[in-house]
Amino acid sequence: FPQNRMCAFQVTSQTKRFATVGNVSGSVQLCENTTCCVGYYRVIDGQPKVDVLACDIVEKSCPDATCKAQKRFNGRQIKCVCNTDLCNSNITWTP
Amino acid sequence: FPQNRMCAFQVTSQTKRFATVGNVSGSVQLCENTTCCVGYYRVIDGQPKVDVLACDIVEKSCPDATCKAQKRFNGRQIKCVCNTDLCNSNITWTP
Amino acid sequence: RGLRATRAGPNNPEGGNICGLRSLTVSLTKIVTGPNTANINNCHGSCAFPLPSANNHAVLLNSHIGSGNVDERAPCCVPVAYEDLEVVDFADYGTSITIKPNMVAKECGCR
Amino acid sequence: RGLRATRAGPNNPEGGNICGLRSLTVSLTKIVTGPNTANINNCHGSCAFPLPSANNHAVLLNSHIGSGNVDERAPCCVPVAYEDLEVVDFADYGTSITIKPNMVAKECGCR
Repeated sequence: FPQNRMCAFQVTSQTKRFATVGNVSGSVQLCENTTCCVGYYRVIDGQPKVDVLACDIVEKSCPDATCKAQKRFNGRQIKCVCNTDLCNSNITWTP
Repeated sequence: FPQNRMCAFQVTSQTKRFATVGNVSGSVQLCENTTCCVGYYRVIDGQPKVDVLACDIVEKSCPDATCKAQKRFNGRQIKCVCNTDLCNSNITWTP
Repeated sequence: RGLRATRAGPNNPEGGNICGLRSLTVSLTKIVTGPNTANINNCHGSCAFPLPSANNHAVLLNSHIGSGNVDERAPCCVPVAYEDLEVVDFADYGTSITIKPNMVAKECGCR
Repeated sequence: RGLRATRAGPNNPEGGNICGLRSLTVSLTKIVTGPNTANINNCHGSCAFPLPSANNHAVLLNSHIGSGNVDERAPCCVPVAYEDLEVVDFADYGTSITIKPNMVAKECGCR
């Protein structure tokens, strides 16, 4: 039978909602209803700083196996979405 | 000072709301907020039967001094609206 | 919180033509006993940017159409809040007095 | 109680063109972090008699226009019920997850 997706896990106080969509064990989350992992980062002084690593809630679609950066809000935020176990541990990013 | 309008008063159990818009004394009502009297009749076997005689609530406009019949619902109901004391005691009606 | 949408204001020169409430008196004699007429108002005016009283769906729709998707139905200026009207009516048992809901437009918006 | 208005039904041959919900996927990348796109739906179709999902104001308005007052704004097919959408957003303190209200059209009507 198909195993559940495993994603790297880390949240902020504003994004605790991500902890509710899969069992969390340390820095790993086992997803209940998605095959997508996500990463959301703030960009501070040109460097990405992790806000969220978790199972996906809102993205719904994740065609890529690795986590490729998509810039948002004029580059002040980046996100990535991917579809393999722990794929959100590393973000593919070009400043 | 201007006196309140006096209207003939009679209601059915479905139209008790008319009793709330002016003091009722027997078959006469003293209107609180209107200068219009109204009459609403059912037409049964060609004869008008009074449902309501009272101070006006919904009509708002009453250009005539006497209560002239206006047919409604294919002549099964008639109404009249007028602007003098007790003018709704008599309806001017042509079958 | 709503999406960003600049509102028409005193400094908006197009304020005269944007979506808003206008008086409209209609005859009620075919549907109720009284009153004979009522002012039910109507909404008129443009729903181009900046959208007055738009909600998130209308802002997204307007932006989508602005990106060249001109076949979509554009936001339309319609009533978004109503008042009831007390009327005299006629039922099997004779004359009645009732409250008809959503009879009078009270506020307009782009939807 | 509503005013009398015949509804479109299985026996109404114009049922294919009357006001109703249609799927519409739009890009959200300019306004939120995620999702990139969403199906927000849109309302399309005729609001001629018989008016689908009309309220008392729209029935009166349609009747008034039908009596020859063609300068009035006619009833328009618009969303009358919405669903919210959960999105990821960006605030001063960083990433947030929020519920945006009235993002997805759920039901259409003539207004």
